[in-house]
Amino acid sequence: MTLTLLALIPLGGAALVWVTGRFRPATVRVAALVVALIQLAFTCVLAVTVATHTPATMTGGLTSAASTSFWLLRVDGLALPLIVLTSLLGVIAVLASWRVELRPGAHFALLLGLQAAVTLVFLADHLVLFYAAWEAVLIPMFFLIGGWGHEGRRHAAMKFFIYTFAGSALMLIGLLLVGFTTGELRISALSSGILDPTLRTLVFWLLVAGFAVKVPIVPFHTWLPEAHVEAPTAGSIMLAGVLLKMGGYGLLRFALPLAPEAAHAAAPVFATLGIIGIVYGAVVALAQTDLKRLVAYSSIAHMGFVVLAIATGSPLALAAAMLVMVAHGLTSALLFLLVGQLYERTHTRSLARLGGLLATLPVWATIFVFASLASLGLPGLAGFPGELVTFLEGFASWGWWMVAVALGVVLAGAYSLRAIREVAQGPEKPEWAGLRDLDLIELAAAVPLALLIVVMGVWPSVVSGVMDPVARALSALVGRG
Amino acid sequence: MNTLVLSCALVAAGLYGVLTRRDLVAVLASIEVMLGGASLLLVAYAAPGVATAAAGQGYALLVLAVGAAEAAVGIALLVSLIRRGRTRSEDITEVRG
Amino acid sequence: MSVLHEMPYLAVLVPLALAVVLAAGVRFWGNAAAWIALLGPLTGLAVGIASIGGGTAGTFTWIRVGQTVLRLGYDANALTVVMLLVVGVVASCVMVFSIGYMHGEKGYVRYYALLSLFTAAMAALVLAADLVSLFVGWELVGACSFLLIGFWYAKPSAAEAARKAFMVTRIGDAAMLLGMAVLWNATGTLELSAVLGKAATLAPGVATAAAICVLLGAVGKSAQFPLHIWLPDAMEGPTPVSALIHAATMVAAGVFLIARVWPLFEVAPAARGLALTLGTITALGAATVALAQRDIKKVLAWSTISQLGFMFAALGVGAWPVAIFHLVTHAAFKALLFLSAGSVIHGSGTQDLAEMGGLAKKMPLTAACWIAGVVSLAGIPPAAGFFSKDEVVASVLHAAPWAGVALFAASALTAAYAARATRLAFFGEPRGAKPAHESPWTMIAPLALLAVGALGLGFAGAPLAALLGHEAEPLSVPIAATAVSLALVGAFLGWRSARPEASADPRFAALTRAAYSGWGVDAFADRFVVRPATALARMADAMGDRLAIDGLAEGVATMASRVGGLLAEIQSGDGQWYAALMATGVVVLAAAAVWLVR
Amino acid sequence: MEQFLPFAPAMFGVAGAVLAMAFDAWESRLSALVAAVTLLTLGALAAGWTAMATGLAGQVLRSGGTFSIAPAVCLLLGAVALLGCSGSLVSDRTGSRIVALGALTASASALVAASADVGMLFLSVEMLALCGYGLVALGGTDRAREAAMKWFVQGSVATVVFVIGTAVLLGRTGGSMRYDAIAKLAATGLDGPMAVGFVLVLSALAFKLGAFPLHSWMPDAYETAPPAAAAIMASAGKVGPIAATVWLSLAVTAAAGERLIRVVAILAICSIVFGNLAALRQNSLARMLAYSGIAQVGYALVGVPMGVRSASVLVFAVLYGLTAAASFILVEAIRRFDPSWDGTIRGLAGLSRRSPALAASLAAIMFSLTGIPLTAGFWGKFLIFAGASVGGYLWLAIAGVLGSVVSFGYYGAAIRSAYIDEPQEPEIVGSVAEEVGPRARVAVATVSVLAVLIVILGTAPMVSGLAPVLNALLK
Amino acid sequence: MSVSVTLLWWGLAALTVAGAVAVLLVREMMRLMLGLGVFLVGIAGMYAWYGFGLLGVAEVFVYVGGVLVLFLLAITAMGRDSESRAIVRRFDIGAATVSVGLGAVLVLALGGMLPGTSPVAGATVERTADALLGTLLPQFEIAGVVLLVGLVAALAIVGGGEEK
Repeated sequence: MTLTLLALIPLGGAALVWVTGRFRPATVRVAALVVALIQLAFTCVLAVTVATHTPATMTGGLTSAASTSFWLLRVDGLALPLIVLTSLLGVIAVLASWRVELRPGAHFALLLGLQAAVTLVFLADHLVLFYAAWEAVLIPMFFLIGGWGHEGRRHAAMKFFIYTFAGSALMLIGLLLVGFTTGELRISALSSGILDPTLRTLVFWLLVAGFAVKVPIVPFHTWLPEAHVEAPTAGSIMLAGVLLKMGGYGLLRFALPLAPEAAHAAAPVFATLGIIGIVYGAVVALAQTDLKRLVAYSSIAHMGFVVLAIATGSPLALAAAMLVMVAHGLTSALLFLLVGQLYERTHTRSLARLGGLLATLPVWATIFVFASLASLGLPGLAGFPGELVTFLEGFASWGWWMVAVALGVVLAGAYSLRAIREVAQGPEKPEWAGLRDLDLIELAAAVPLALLIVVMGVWPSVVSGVMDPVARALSALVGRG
Repeated sequence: MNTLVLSCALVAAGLYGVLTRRDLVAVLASIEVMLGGASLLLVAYAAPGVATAAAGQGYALLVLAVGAAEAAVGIALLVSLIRRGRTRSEDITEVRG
Repeated sequence: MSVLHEMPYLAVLVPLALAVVLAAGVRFWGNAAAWIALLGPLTGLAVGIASIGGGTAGTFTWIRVGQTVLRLGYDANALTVVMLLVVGVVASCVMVFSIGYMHGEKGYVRYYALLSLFTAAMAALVLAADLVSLFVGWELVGACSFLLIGFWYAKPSAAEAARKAFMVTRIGDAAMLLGMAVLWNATGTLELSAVLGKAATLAPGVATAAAICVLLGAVGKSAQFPLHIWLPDAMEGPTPVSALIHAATMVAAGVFLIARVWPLFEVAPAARGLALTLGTITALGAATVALAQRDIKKVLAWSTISQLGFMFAALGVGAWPVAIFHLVTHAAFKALLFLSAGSVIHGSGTQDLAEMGGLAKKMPLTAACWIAGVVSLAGIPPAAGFFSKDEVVASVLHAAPWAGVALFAASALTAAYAARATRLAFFGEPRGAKPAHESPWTMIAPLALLAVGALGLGFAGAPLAALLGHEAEPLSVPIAATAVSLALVGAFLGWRSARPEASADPRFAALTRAAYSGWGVDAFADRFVVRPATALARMADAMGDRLAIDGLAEGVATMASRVGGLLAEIQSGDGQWYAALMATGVVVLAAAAVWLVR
Repeated sequence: MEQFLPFAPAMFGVAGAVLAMAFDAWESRLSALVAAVTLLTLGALAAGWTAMATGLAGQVLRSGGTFSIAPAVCLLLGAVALLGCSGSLVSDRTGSRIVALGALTASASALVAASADVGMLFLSVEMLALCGYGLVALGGTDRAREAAMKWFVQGSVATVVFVIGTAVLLGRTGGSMRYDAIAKLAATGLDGPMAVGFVLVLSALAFKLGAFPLHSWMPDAYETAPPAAAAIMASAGKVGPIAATVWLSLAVTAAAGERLIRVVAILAICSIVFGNLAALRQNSLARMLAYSGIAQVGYALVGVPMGVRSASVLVFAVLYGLTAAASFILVEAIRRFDPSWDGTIRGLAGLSRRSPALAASLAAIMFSLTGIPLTAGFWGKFLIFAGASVGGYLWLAIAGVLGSVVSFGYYGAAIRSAYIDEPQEPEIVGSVAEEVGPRARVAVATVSVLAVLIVILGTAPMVSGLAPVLNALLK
Repeated sequence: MSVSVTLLWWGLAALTVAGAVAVLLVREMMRLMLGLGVFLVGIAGMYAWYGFGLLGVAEVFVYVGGVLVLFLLAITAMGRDSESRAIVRRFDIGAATVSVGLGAVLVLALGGMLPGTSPVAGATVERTADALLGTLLPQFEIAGVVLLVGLVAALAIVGGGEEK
């Protein structure tokens, strides 16, 4: 019941908000905020309950023995951090779109609907439910990009939908093969032995097709920058913050357990792609002239760490994958939030036109510098633990290839510092004189993220601890435990 | 064998007419040729066995009836086109793409 | 006191807390900020004193998955104590000095917040009992240096310098990450006690690799050739910052690091050799460059690089206690020199030697302190610099004569540029545009304190060595004599060759220009690293991402709709063609059927 | 007597048509409409009742169990389509004739679905065809008559093909052409003539379905026919032939036809590729829907070779029929709502602001046609592809899902126009919509109800599960 | 089987083929209709030859007496502009290939299943009537419905032609 509520609160909230939007447009955002906060509080309570309980899992939904329902839910160390992240970013997204004038009812309803769908992806314990939620995520995102996006939104919305749909369509075939050859549709019951050995490699790659696009793994990433640049702020926050995590989650939840030996065999490929992603993403980010595009490519680089960690597959590395995912969820969300707030004021994201904002918008720029430093993996901030551990563990498996990753680390510094240099530092520009600095609502959105980034950096075990048992079990499967 | 060849030939010939004649009237006529050939085959197959013969004739009658109905509809269409002065197949190539 | 002894990490937490407090009230504290911030280094100092003769160590669990654990640990051992004292003293002096120097600056509180943060990070670095927390401190001091160099963010040159400093050091940091990975892979832990304990048992290849990676990290941080290019630019920051970060503490962290992990280098001769070579090259090369500088801070910056070179050379021959000794004395006299320079700049409003001159009359106290520093730098007895540098040269000469000779030359050059700068700044005719004035007591007092250190610390050599568990080599008279005489000669030449006008001696114009530009290392890096990288990035974006990868994705879509258009052409509107099409279909299907059941 | 029970449902429909014609004589279209709708609904109920009372098995028409579902659905869809388009059916002069032929189409399709005998199949398919020609011609325009004529020519060729097939099967089975007789014969092994006979009949069905390359009539017909007619032909008119294809294929291939059935796979892949790609470039909404219909038929055929699993095809057919009917009623509704609409997809721009209800229904329908979860369309494709991927036709399943991906290129384009695009000219429509409003009301209401139904059908199984169908698939 | 019967078959075959060829090639509509009539008669003869007298008679009545008349009406409605335009022939070869292909495939496929070569007295009127009112009764009824539909459709088409 609890878990069902977890999925239904934002859903019901969406309906409520939409109705409110028809009659009292002014109060919509408040309603949305209230719903999101309730969800967050509820999630936190749940998280504490589950995390302190051993084993750290909880099942829910219509689980009566006789029922043939697809509505089976389950939370474990793998899903929990991501669910919390989702609820958190849900609140942030609502705050980020506080000033949406255009059809606010629909906008907030879509946001909450998106949140519900993503939460359900992480909650689902039934293949069909999982896939349904997975695709359902596309719908609100499609409308968010298309309805509230920027100039190129027509194309971006379609591209986002079709590109990711292409991946998940193949994934569907993989899931169908799993479900209908084994006759087992409960995700938690999908153990490594269950799938016919002759099918495993095929299924593995079919599933990976879906996840690789979502992560995204280079070279299946080109939908991301476009979607990000065109999406409204809240959309970008959810997209970078949680949607990309669905890919990593899928790899850990399905690809590894179902076809361990295939995963083991494919590990070098993934490591290579991960490393390529780290370096390539950073290199391309370095060349961007659009601030939002730059952040988007930095996301690609960071998700490269996730892929690399998963390929490494040791318990610590898998925990690191989760650390990087959560950390990136916080950091990129903060960065996109800031970029959005900046765009509201300057109506440009061009690095060439920005500059000197430390003088113009001191508070904003300070937080921006902080976020950029976090994004380059500064120790003491969220990015560091996961990337460090990935690095350490990766060396054990991939040896001196990690030199390339080290290069990526340097380049991460390069693009982050470039962003700081072009945006925050430099002489104050008369063009931007007299812009108003962040107000309370905007601070309320940014500051919690900043604080959490510090917390994650200092006390990563809050996440890795929850992940611990799952990580050990998984890496035992892929034979690196 | 002969009948088989004959009816198949008739069908083929009718088809050729349908595909090549320009006057819609001729096209419809060619259709009748095809249909005739086909029902001839039906009859020829049904004829031998005493049991099948009756059923065959029955079916043939039904086919005949249906064919007539079709012909009626076809000619109705034809007339409705002729009224608009479109009597040849190249007059009706408007709907495309 | 016992609290400080039991909880040395207070040296980190207190300044950190202060930094947060200051940052929180950035609009509110005003001039009180300095005194609040001062508590930080003083705590560090207190912890250092409290931990003399054995401090406490401990760990916190950071990440635990299964059996594998990453711990954050602290350990107030002798070396740490020394560094804590250095950091505490210098930081306190700088903070006090800044009261006057930064007075009325926009961002006064921010300045002190960053200084406190730096103090905390530095303390964390030196207190670290494992490579993780060491690296944390290591990166954070780098970040603070970035933020402080870019303190005047509106100034493009400052912003560029800050970025450059962070980027160049980050190259070293990446290498250091690799070293950590190697060690983690080889020993399964990053706790220094354990790692160093196992150091002897490491495969030579592994040990060398790890040592070299760590060394590269140190090279980046301590501005050794070829990663030294960031330090001169870093002078864009406020002068007190240069004194604290870019002379006394952070740049010395490399030396500290190598000394801290010495057992590793013990088993990695190749790494030692590399350290010696780089150190020597740097010591000599930087000294020549310093000779040609016109900006007083640049002179000091290159001098710092050169002196750090001395330390690396000492490390290279295994004399790490000596290196630490020189680190301490250098911290004293170089901080002194920087602060004096700061005072000069404050007083005369310029930092171009060509526009100074004759300041000794206007700013006698500053001049006195400066001269004390210069004497110590040049290695004239009985100043502190003499003893430490003598020990360095002696030990190097003993192990690697060629390097020793080079260092002799370097020390001579040191004396030369010191003398030159002194003459240009304080003697001869006043060339300054506006009248200079002496600085307030808040600036002079720290100078005095440091001057005492610069002159007197020479006698701290023996106790220091004892503290570090070694015995200091006795002063070898011949070497000392050679060094001193060389220094005097150098000083004399430097004094004579000092010419105020911008253009150097025409006979050596080209040479001077080359030296002035740091022998073109910077230009080289720019042409062969920075620009290619940028070009590559642009190409990867344009050709790779937009054209190739995205082009492929988009191309598939366009192709599909093109083909769709062609297929729609099939619907030509000719009914007979449709009939033909379908008849063909029937024929094909029938044929297929016959074939399938054949 | 009991053998005539299976007729009852269809006969209700025919009676409705007759009544409609009668009322037409008195120019009272409303009563004609009401009569037809009522009787079709009654027919559907009757079919449902025969489904309840299993075991009622006529000689040549079957009823009971799944055999009654399809006919019921045909009749019901017919009723819904007529109801949805009642606006124009009542106002236009030819309304009652459309009603009559529509009711006949539904009945014919019901007979097609219920046929258990090739001869009966032949007759009902011809009936369906004749209705179609009439309905298209009722578009009243030159384009409509032209399309009808072309369709008639192709249809006659199909008839001939069917007759030849019948002849062969008759000769083979000796008198009786009932499916069970054919199955008995097929069990003894398929030879060339038998195969050809089957394939010829199959081709005739494929022509009714509009599978590539026997599809050419569909775009013309759907585009030029009155929306009501298109709605019926695309929904009711498809469900019957799909069901018939399943039954016939089962009869022929259940025993020995695994290889032979690959001809269906060929048809399926061709239709999927052609339909999806050709639809990408369409401007007219109706024509786009027609092309996409070719692809949808392809998906349905993917399920046919699954033998016992092909029950999932019926589920697909029903859900698709529902969505297709909704989509063409939507076309009608938009026409009613905004007479200035030129029928193009681009012309939908700004619909979301002019009529949120219509736009939302459009989104639901298009997502359902794409097969996105939470809509009815998903379950159909889900079951089909599940069956195919485990039934040894993995490549077909993959082709199918990729086809669905492509299909969003045009379905999504419609949604995009309705929600994202800005209308070219400033909307004067507001006022027009006011006075058109009342006439559009029924259509809009019907579409909205159908859209809601689509979503409910899409979401409910998440909770209820699909136990029966899944068990069929999992075994 | 006697020679005369065989000759009769060949005669009828010649008749139908002649008619078919006329339908294919003749330009002038009236002559074409004549050809069609000949063809239909020939077919009817074939039915009779196979002993399906009833069928033959029906064929003559329905087609020659009904359909053909409709054709003639249509032609008269059409006027005489038909052969004024030159006959352009497109994709003859293609059409020929398809047609021949269809015929060939059928012949080859059905080669193993030869139709009867001689008339039998099986299909007497009584038997046929029994069949139609017995096993084929449902079909018989539906055929009636089909005719009704044809009527309605024709009405709809012709009547619906006016507006717009």
